[in-house]
Amino acid sequence: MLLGPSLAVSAILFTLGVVGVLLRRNAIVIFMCIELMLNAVNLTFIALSQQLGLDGQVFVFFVMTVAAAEAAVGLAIVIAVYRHKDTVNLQRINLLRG
Amino acid sequence: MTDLLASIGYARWALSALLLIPLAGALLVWAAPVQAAKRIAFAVTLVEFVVSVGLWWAYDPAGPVMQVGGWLPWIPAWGIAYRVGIDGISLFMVLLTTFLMPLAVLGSWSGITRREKAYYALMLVLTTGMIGVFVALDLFLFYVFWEVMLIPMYFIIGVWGGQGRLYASIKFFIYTFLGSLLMLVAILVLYFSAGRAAGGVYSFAYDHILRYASLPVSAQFWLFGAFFLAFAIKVPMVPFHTWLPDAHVEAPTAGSVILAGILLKMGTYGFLRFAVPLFPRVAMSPAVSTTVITLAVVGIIYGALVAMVQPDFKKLIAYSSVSHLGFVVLGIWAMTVQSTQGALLVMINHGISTGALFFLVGMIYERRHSRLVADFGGLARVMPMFAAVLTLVSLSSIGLPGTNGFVGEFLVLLGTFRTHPVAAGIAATGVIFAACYLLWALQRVIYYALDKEPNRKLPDLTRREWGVLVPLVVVILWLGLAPGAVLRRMEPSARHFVAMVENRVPRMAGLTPEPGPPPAPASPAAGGAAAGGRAR
Amino acid sequence: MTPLAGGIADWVGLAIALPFAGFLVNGLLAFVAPRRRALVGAVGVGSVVAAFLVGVAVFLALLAAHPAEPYVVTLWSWIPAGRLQVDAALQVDQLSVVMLLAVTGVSSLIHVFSLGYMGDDPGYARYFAYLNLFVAFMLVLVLGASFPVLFIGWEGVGLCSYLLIGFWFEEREKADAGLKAFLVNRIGDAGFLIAMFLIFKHLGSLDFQAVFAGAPTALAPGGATVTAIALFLFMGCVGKSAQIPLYVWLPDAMAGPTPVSALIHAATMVTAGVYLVARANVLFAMAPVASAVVAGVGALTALFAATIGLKQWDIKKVLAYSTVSQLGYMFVGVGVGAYAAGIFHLVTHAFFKALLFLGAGSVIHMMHRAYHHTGRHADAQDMRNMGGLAAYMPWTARAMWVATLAIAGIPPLSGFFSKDEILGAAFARGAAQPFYYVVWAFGLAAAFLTAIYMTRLMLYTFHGPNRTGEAERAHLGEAPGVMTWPVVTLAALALVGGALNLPHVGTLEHWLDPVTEASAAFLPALAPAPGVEIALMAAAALIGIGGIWLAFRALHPETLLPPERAPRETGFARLLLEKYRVDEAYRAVIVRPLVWVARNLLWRGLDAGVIDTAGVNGSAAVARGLGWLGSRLQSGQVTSYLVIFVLGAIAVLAALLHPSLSAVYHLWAR
Amino acid sequence: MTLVAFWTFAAVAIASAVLCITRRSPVASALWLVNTLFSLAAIYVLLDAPFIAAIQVLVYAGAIMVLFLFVIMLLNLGRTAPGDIKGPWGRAVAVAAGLVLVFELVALWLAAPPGELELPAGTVAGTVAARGAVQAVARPLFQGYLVPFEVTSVLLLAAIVGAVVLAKRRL
Repeated sequence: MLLGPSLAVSAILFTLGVVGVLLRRNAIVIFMCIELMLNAVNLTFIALSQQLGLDGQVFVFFVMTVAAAEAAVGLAIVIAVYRHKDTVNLQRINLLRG
Repeated sequence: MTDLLASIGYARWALSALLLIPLAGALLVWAAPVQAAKRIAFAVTLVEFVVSVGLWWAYDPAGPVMQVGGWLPWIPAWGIAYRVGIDGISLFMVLLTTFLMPLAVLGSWSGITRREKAYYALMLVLTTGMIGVFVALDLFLFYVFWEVMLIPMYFIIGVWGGQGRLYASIKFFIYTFLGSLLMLVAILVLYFSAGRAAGGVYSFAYDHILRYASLPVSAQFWLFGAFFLAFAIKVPMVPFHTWLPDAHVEAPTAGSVILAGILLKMGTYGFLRFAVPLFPRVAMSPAVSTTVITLAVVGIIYGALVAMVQPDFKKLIAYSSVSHLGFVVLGIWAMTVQSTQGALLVMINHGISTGALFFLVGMIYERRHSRLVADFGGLARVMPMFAAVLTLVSLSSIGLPGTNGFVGEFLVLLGTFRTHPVAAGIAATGVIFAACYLLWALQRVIYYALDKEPNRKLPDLTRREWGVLVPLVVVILWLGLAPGAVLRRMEPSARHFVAMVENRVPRMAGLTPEPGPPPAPASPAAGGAAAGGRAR
Repeated sequence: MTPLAGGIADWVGLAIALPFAGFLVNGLLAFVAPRRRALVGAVGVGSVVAAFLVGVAVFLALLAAHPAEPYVVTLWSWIPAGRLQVDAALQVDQLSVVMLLAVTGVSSLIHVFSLGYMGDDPGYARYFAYLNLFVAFMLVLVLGASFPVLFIGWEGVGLCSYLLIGFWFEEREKADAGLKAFLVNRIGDAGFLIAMFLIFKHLGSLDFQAVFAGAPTALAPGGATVTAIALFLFMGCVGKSAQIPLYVWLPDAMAGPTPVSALIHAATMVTAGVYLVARANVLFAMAPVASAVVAGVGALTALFAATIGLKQWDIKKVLAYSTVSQLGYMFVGVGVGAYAAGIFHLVTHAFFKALLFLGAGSVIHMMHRAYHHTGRHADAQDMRNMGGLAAYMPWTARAMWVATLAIAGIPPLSGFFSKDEILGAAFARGAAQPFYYVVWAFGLAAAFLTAIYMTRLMLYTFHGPNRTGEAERAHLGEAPGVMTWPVVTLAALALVGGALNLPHVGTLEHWLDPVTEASAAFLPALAPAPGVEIALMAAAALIGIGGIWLAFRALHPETLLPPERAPRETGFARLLLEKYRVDEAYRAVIVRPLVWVARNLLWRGLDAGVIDTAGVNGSAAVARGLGWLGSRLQSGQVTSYLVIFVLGAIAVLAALLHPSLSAVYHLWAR
Repeated sequence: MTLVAFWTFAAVAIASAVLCITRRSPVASALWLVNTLFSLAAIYVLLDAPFIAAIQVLVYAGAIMVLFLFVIMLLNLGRTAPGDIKGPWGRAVAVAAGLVLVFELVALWLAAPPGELELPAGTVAGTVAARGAVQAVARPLFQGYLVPFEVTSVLLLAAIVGAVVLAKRRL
């Protein structure tokens, strides 16, 4: 069946997302990498829902909703920050400094 | 009097009333207009005092150990209950509290000008907390009151204090809290140990834990250490004392009075009620006892010497507290009836005398806005009555015979000499240093030429200030000349304390190699432990 | 029942209550009506005279009964604590009544004198309040029936002494002198306390009767315990009675008003130590080593203080060192076991030393008044400003000559008999223990010096040319009657006081027999051979006469210069003038180092430095440092947060997967 | 056949993801991500989740990614920004973390085989076939998960409000 391969692919995609997050400084790209990770997890859900029931698909549905909300708010933040700092390079933005 | 009290069922409700009246008063203060706050607070504390006076007669020295009880279930699942009661030790601590509180409120009338409602409400809550500590016979309840009393004091110092109040209040809080958290852990260990030993009857009742808690001596050592640290910080014993000078200096007058008069006594009360009776074998083991006695003697001398060189009068009195409380600890660990009674008396005396000293310093501070000894001089010329009272109170503090200070220190040293002659001998030199620091300061404040301009116009004591001082002076002389009535009420409890420890420490009993059976509580553990009392 | 029960002796407490009431009334008047001088004076003097009358009545009752046992009046239970039961009780016996009479009698005279001396002082009411309080405490001291009650009086008189020395508290030295007196006394008091603890530990009581009755059986004579008790008691006496090494407060105590010096620092309070030794004679007799220490310290002090007295210019300082010296004599007396002789000298000394002080007070008063009139600021107490005063103050001069001869030991004045008895007893003890010959020799030497310095004082003050000043001379004159009469009365007492205890009559000695008989068992018989006795008396008298003669020969009041023109002393004379620099040595060796240690080592070093800075604030600083490190992580760089976050997630996953991870590792390793 | 299709799409997805995280231009990254998402949608179909696949294409690849591109364009970030990709240290950390993570995930994959709750093969496919792609998901969604579903609407509302507040210059 496809469960094992799906999980393997999911793992690779997730790792790529993580590597992307670590590799990039552009806020938007990092965002996209997060989306990538979410999708990797979605794939796991879907793959396992074949074995465990449709609840997994419902979860994916929710994940997508959250992802959409997150993207909306996150990108709004990026815009707001860009207005102040003229950059989306996270190393030049330290609003969170303690 | 006894009949009258019996006819109104005094013993049944007295302690609970003492705990509830200030809380109700605090609400009242909160609800009333600002102008009435101090009057209401004063009235409430007076009522509180009047109610508490009945304890003097209600407590029967010939009766069971714990009397005038009260019991209500609180969290039965964990064996926590509202258990209260008094013996000859807590009786006087409660009376001291209720006696000092009206004076503290009265003494704050002109000194406190900001947020009066909150101040007086906190004072009343503090009263409940302090009385609760002294009457609680349930370790959990005790811990709760212990913390309850900490918080109002923290605010009183932190909000109404002097320049460095934030530093002082946080230091006070953290110091005390550090100790009390360790104590909480120790209480829990005792609770589980006693519960297991009692066959699954888990209870925080003092009697229950006293009877059943059985741990190897090595474990007891650590638990004792936790209790000891909590109380030693509160006392405070050298070297845990450095919060005290700061807290005293920064606290408002009434805060200092309560701090010195009552809060410090909780440390020594804790020794008497918990640390020593619960772990007698550790507390009286040669190593621990030698250490504690050494610390006490060091505290006596050290506190006096450091007090001697303080430029700030309040700080001087604060260090003198370290010295005085050293006598109390010495008296407790000397483990004789005289020294224990003496320790109790010193606790009372210190509350009265040092309280009065803080009031007096507060009075000149209000007039002159300085506490530095060097800023005064020649006050006897402009404020002769103030000078007279200050002299009398100072003499009581240095233990002049005929005042209260002497009887307490004399008994402590006399009793201590029987068991620890060297310690008593060194401590006796403390009376020299006491005279040094206090009279020297007194000298510089009220004697010498009146050569500082701002001092020339200082008004003498007002009627309200007389109202604060006269009761204190009366008690100073009463306890100095005829302390018999007080001593007789203390004696059974002091005797019981010594016997309880000696019976359980093989070294001291001498005849029985094994520790004798602990005094058996007459009442079942979970039940009305307070009302029952133990056979003596 | 003793025959005293139900009589006046039951009311002996009145002797204390009356002056105490006087204190309360005068204390109140000091605040509310300080100008009512007549009322103040009446209350102040009246209460003490009334106490004296009570004393006389009690004495008569005791004379009639002469019981063998002390009569104890228990007022109330003071400190009941287990085995310790201390009552507020007063003891009427032969010794306490002697003291009662001496104290109230001399006090009455001095109170009367004070009416004049303090007449225009603004603190009149306060002064009499203190003085009455002193009398009350002194009577508690002598009447107390147990050590703690005695101790109330003991510290109480110290308190009054403190208050009265610093009576003119606006002058810094005077206030400081009071404090010094109190503190030095406290050192001795600590010893007294320890003695009480020892007594209670070994005898289980602190009541005189129980202790003295129990001591001979409960304690080993000459043993360490009884020796320690006696020595610690003596430590208290050393402080209170100004013996080496704690005598330093007494000369400074002259800062107080002169009647105070007369009453407290000459006649009564400072003799309390002698009284205590006499009271505890059983204990001291049982401890020969301690007794030898008492006698030795006494003899040393007697000689040492006398040498200082030789070179003082302040009239009161001379008398102060003379007092220290005479107190040394009394300790020699009680130290050699001649308790009655010690008490005898105490009483005669009270007469003539009170007289000397009051006379000096009159002189100072008049000198002061003279300077006050002309507005000149000169030292009214410096003998170099006096001279030839006998012409202006004849009665005072005559009375003081009586006292001088008495203190110098010229027969048949009171001092001769009391001093001779002490020296005779010391000599007699020397037969068994040669150490006491040394004591005797010291005493003799001191007697010689006493005669010299007292004659010097008289010569410089009353004879030769007057050096007060031209303008001031017109204002000199005899003191008012209220001051002169007490002086003359005392002179009469000093003249005939020796009759109290004439050799071989020994009235006082027999009177005190019930008090001292318990100690007799532990002491060797003291009677010297009759021939030796006569020789000793002659020697003592000759020494005194010789001293006076030498002083007349060697001193020339006419060549004396006023202080501002006087040449500086050199050599040994300077050392004497500067009192052997003992005060300076104490300050350098004890006071300064103690304050330095307290301030720099303990407070700033240990307290503020180690505990607060390193301990308390140190731990706070560690917490803050950790927080700072944490805040460094909080760089505000989202990318670094992300790195940390991911690494954390990986670590958490690793922790969760720990077993599986090792499985995978083994898989690969294979 | 299914397997071949799966691996094909999987390869495309992984390759696109690698390109997504390595392209310097954000626009390129976004487009490669879209490619990954499409491939995943195809894999979803193979895994009997046609409805989710459709949503994936519509919402993710369609809406969300368009939003990303829109923002990139809006902020004019299309040009390659210098310093977007970290230096050697950053890369080393990223690669190391990635390797460790892969290792861990492999371990997870190997160590935790699916439990006994497995449905017989084809059950989900059967349900989808019987009820239709939409109803198969709608039934649990509107029955068991009704409350979370409704709460999601609140979340979306909050997101809308938040986005407006944040992005608008002046309210």
